[in-house]
Amino acid sequence: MTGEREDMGTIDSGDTAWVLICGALVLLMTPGLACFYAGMVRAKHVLGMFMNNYVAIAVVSVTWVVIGYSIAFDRTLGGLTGRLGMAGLRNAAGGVPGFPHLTIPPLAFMSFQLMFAIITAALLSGAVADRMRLGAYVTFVAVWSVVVYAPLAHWSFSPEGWLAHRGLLDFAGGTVVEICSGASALALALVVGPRRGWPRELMAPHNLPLTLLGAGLLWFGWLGFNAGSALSAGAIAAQAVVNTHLAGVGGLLGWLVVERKITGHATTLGAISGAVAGLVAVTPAAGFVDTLPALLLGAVAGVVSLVAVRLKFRFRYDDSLDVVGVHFAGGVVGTLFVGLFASRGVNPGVGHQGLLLGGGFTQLGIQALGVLAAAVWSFAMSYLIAWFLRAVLAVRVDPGDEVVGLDSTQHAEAAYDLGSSSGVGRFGA
Amino acid sequence: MTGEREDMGTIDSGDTAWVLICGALVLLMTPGLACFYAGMVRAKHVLGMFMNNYVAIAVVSVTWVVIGYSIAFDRTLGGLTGRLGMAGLRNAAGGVPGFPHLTIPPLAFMSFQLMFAIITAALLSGAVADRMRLGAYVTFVAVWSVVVYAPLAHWSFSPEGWLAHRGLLDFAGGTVVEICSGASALALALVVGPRRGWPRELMAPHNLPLTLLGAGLLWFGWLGFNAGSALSAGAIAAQAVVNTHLAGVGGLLGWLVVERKITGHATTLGAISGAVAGLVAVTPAAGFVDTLPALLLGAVAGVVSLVAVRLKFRFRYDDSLDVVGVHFAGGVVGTLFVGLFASRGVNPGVGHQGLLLGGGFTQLGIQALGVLAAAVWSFAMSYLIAWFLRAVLAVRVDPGDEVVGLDSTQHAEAAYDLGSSSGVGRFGA
Amino acid sequence: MTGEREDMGTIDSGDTAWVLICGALVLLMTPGLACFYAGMVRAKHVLGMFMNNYVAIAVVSVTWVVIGYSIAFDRTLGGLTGRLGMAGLRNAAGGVPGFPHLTIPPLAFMSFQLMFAIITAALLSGAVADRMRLGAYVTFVAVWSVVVYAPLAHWSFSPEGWLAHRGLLDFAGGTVVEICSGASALALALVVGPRRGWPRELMAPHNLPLTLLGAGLLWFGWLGFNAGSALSAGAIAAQAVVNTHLAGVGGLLGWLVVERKITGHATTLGAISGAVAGLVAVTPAAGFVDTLPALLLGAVAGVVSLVAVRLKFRFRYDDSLDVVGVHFAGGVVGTLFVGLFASRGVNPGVGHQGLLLGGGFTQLGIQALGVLAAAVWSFAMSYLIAWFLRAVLAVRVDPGDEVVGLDSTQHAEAAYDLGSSSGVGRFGA
Amino acid sequence: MKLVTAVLRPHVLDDVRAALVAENISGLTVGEASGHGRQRGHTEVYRGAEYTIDFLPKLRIEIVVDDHDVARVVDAIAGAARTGKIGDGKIWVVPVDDVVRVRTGERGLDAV
Amino acid sequence: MKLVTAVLRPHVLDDVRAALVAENISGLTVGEASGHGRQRGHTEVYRGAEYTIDFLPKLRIEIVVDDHDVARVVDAIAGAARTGKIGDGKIWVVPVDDVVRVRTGERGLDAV
Amino acid sequence: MKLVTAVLRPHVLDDVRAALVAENISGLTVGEASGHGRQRGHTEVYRGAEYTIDFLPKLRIEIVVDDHDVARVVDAIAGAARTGKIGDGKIWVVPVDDVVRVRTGERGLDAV
Ligand SMILES: Nc1ncnc2c1ncn2[C@@H]1O[C@H](COP(=O)(O)OP(=O)(O)O)[C@@H](O)[C@H]1O
Ligand SMILES: Nc1ncnc2c1ncn2[C@@H]1O[C@H](COP(=O)(O)OP(=O)(O)O)[C@@H](O)[C@H]1O
Ligand SMILES: Nc1ncnc2c1ncn2[C@@H]1O[C@H](COP(=O)(O)OP(=O)(O)O)[C@@H](O)[C@H]1O
Repeated sequence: MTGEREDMGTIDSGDTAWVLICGALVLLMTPGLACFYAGMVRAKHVLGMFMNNYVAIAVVSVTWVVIGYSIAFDRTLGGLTGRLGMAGLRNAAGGVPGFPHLTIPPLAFMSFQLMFAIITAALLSGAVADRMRLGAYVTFVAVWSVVVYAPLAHWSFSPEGWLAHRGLLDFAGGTVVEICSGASALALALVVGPRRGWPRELMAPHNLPLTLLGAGLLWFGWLGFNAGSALSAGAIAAQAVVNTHLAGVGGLLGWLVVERKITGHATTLGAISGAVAGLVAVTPAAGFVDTLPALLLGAVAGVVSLVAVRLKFRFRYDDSLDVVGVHFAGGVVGTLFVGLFASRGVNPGVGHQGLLLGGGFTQLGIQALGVLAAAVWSFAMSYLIAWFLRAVLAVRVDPGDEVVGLDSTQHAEAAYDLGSSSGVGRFGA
Repeated sequence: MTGEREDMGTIDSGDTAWVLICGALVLLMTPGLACFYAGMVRAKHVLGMFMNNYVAIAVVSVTWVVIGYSIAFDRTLGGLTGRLGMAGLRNAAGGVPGFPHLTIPPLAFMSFQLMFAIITAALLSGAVADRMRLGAYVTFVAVWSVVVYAPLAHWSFSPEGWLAHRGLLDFAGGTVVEICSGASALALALVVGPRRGWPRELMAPHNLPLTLLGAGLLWFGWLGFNAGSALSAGAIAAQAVVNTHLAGVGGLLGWLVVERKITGHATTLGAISGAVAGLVAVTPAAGFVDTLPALLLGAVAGVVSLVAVRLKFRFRYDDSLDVVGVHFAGGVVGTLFVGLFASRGVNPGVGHQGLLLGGGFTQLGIQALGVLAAAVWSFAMSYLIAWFLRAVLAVRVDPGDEVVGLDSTQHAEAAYDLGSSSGVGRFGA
Repeated sequence: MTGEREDMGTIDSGDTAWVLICGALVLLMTPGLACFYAGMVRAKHVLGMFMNNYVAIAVVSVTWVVIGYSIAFDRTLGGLTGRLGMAGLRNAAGGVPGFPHLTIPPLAFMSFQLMFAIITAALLSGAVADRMRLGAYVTFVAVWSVVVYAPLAHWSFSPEGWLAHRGLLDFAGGTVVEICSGASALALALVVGPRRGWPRELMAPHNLPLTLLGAGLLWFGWLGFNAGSALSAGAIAAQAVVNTHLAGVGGLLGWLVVERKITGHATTLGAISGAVAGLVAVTPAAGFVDTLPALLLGAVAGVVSLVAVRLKFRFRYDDSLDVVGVHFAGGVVGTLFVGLFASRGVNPGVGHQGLLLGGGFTQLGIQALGVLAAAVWSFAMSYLIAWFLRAVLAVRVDPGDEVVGLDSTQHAEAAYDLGSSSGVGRFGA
Repeated sequence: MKLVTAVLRPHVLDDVRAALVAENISGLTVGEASGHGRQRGHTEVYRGAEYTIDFLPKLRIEIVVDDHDVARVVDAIAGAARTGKIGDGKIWVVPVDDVVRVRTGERGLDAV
Repeated sequence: MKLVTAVLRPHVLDDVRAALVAENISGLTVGEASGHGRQRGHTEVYRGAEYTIDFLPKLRIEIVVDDHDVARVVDAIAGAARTGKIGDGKIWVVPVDDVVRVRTGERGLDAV
Repeated sequence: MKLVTAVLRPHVLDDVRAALVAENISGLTVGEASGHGRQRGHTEVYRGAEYTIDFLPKLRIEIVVDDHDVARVVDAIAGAARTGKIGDGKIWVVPVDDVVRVRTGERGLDAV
């Protein structure tokens, strides 16, 4: 402990506290996602899912520090990629190109952004649950984080990137996180192929309380994810908190209402799926739109996702835990929505008012370009990488192991051993 | 991302960071409560409990934004209710009437308060576990949040409300949150009626680890709940953190010691029930009393709650998860306690020193008035609403469904499907 | 609520917000640890483990407030112990001796430090899982927190303590928390003796998802644990966040890679055990070393721990959940590592550059002294206390109770009652 | 001696036990099971996809009884477990050659 | 009547049920079990310590059938459950004195 | 052939298996069960309310054996499972008509 506060000129302690704690919240999202996902798989594949999430934390942290951060945030090379001057975090403490007025230590920014890269990678595991080899997944994620994610982060998040430069408004990663994870997940799921028995067999969640708890942690973390992206603790952060929360609310309600109409039942998995869809959709919008539009956005995203998750049955790709249906669909909806409702009143950083606020089609056009660029780039590159991997190594576990379960065959563990102290042995009053 | 910090005059970034993160902590309390409660019900009703908590987040967020916030915090109408000038959050970003020296964005205040409204509503679900229809619960909560909660919040939390105006000291909601939830829960439980088989049948918790984890999240969130109510990050917030924690500690010890004396066993459910009782009791007191009184308050509340939860068996109301015994009892104890130990040394906002600090009976009288007003108002109004609902729609699920379980009959889901990978199949060494 | 921000001269709201929220994160680590540990024991001892963790929160909070804090942080008596001038927190709000430039309320410091004392005590429960009597554990922890922990905290954490005074660099508790818990755990495990049936019987974790979730909460909390120790929200805190995270990453990877080489399997318990080992090791180093050394440190600690946890089988002490192998080993590695890589560039508070940064052996020598002092003190004193307790009261539960399980025999509860809604009854598609 | 095995709805256990106690039968062993028969399963919905659960939770009770108690025991169980709705379950009776009480080594009727 | 009990691999349930339906048998009771035999268990690793799990997860199916259905039922189960690898399991047949349908009180063949 | 069913305390499994291996019996099937008998249950306390748990956790072991092995098997189990305290459990023996090894289709004694 030092007991003294260092003075770094422009560093604001409140902003720093805010971004640091928001970074911690985003870190927590990955264990939260692990619970969310692991609860949805069958009891024999639980640890496989946890493993994919925890190794994503590790692998992406390394690639980000070694090179990803530099690609994403060093000075630009034609708007397409950052240079390699901050590889290994060289010079990273000195400042962030394009952010001259940063009031937080550059390392706080670096680690906040690292947490984004981690969760985006971890999301992919949902699409290939219960069948992908750990080695293949790790290799994919390592390459993908450098080749796919980091450049896209440069485009949208670095003020010098070509999309940001054209005026793309992506507050916390509608393109970089949501569309990217969704499109990459689709590519990966296509290359890896469906789970044995899908879609004939019942593959019901094995532990919904775990999933529901995970959703709670995600919601909590998402407040930091979006509002931390203000990079300061002020009115924009407050607006982002409100918008984020309300979009989650809208998504929850949107999904539930429609689900009940269609199936006659309101399910808890539906409720939180809708909430997550709303949170996804508000990610690009949180600091740019007003309160009620955020609520509306959430509701729209909830309904769209409910429809989108059904597409896998029609088009026969086994996106096991609906990364495409939730993150791709939600990301597209949210990114476009900014073009409708972006408001200079909310955020002076908005270049053109949204279409419905009288700003014309300019911003919507830019947003559509961002959607397209992110989707095509992420899908095509991920497909390529996955396809290449499948050509050179086994991407799936042995079919027999898939039947027995990843936990015992791949990880030599069992998720549960509730023994005779659970259930049986407890009859009576 | 903006990368620049907006300058809003009196906004303090440290205070803003504090209140925003505290708001996030309070949000997390509701999923925490869901775990806490869901672990206590039987395995067939788990998702029903989660559902009630998650929809409470959604429903109350909507009513709060639409009208509740305005009722609670707009300029007063005779001290009884706020006006409707901030309905739909119109003008809400401009300031909060009665808080001229606010150093945080008004939206941060609004959303911090929203989280309070949510958790108070979610608490009610514990009283009607395992039997109330989702539709009826949603309707009740929606109406209640506007008609019962918001006015009471005005009375106690808005400096213009009649209780606050008379000098009621309620730091973070002893009346608004605890007494209100407890009294409303009692009314609701009376109208809805007991669970089938209660109290004859064993209705043991199905998953205490989930409950214990939930308690941990509650404790964590409560630090934000109480200390965030300082609305700034300074000495009062620090005192509130210390007091909150120590009251939890006192409650845990108080319950355990007495429980062990009575039953011969110290139980984990008892430990955390006591802790929660202590946290409840310190809610009105956290920023007004000194450290050791807070510890004492917790211990008293722990013991009082232990006794109070047994009352339901005597008076035959099925307050299933003890909202009355913990929140009502704890809220009353804590609110009165402020009248004994309120200290101007701790908080210059204290008008009259507590009785035991030589301030005479003035403050205690005001506190008793607050208790009475909150209890009567919450109980009577909630009873009325619930009674009216029972008259016009079904408030309980079909009795057969209650036997089979809410999860499969209402939500078409199963909480667990641990299949053959748990327990069985794992004998041997 | 007060709505106004108190002005306390040197108090910085951003620093205060940071330390308060970090304190909350550290508090959350104990429930996180409870999950982490409880998932690892067998299904019949789950609540016993939770109980030990939650009572540690309560007991240590009381001893800390009553006397521990004063011993640790009041003005020194010859560098060996603090005086008793702040017993019962008298004068505690006035300042912290040795920290003249503190920019946070002293109570914030006090409670941040309290959370450290709690988690250190809670860690001990892992060494004596499934067999120690609650009463004996409570007594031990109470005495130990005053007699062992508080003086050691004075030595290393108070600038007036003899180790700190000699220049020991222990950013967040490599000696005070990690070595102390590890060495004390070893002493306790030796005195209490092994679990019945150990090591012959399979004692596999009963709920790894719970353990994995707990690890996620620990990781999250650790960011606050280490970076909060900067006591301000600035560049050092940011560096500590980055270092902490990367050391966790390094530990995860280090363990996994070696484990896979040895056993042929990469396990999830291995992954998070490695991560925790890395987090342990970086605890003394987080604010003193640069980024890449932190990553390296984590990897080293992961591998060392993997080896160290096997020692118990060779030396036949039943350190049930590997407190020694993870915390002692990691703490030693990390504390020494500071002597190699401490950097004045990272933290001006560093007296001597580390050996590998050209600073010679001075710092390494001081660190080694710190390791030795902490290890010997903690082990010897804990052994003494435990030995004395064993002489005067029963430290173990009845052997029959150990077979049946702590949950039903000691706590009169059952962790799970999943009844017929789990697994069975869910065949079919 | 006979072994009476009954597959019943989960929630009747208390009533069945009471009925058996009334017949002076106190020893029994219970386990969980899933049953398939004429009773229809239920539907579950996960993210809009509906699944039919064909197997329903049942209890499986085993009681070893003396030959001339069989009728009474079977009637007691059936009486207590009957709801009259499809899915009440089955009881079957199997001949037993011998029974041992582990604690004492007693055999036959003494062991029950 | 006979009671056919089969201890099988967990994942064959769907196939076995289909095979039984083809034989017009729809009633059955299933439970979880653990089996030990010639099939080798697997190894688990916890913090570097390796443990051998000797028991493997199995399903246990019970069907009460008419005497002259026994052969068909046994063959149907065995056919559907066979993988040819060690560990496929066993089927055994036990005589049944009587069967009762709880719902109606019907006895014997009518109750099946 | 006979089916030997034993309902025992959970923690004796290892010893019972060892005893059976000593008798050259390696195949067996185990499941979880709850037992009610003379052994008294325990009390649980939830927020001050006390509940009596009447059923105790037991293991249920099934072994199909050749007729002339029955006595040895029963003795081996009883010997290994005996603690002498109330609640040790029961063993019963039922006649078996036929046994099939699913993997090979072998019948009778060869299938065991
Ligand atoms: N032939 C059978 N053999 C074994 N168990 C059976 C058989 N038929 C039914 N069962 C069991 O009895 C339960 C109830 O049977 P079902 O046909 O649904 O209703 P009911 O007994 O009222 O006619 C089933 O769920 C199953 O567990
Ligand atoms: N004598 C027996 N009595 C009861 N169950 C048995 C017996 N022998 C084997 N089993 C059951 O059958 C399963 C398969 O037996 P195993 O010897 O592994 O393979 P296989 O049946 O292919 O020869 C075992 O796991 C066990 O559940
Ligand atoms: N008549 C019976 N039929 C089936 N199982 C029985 C019967 N009597 C006892 N059991 C089983 O045996 C177990 C032990 O019986 P109990 O009477 O408690 O002790 P003991 O066998 O030592 O006399 C019971 O828990 C129950 O599972």
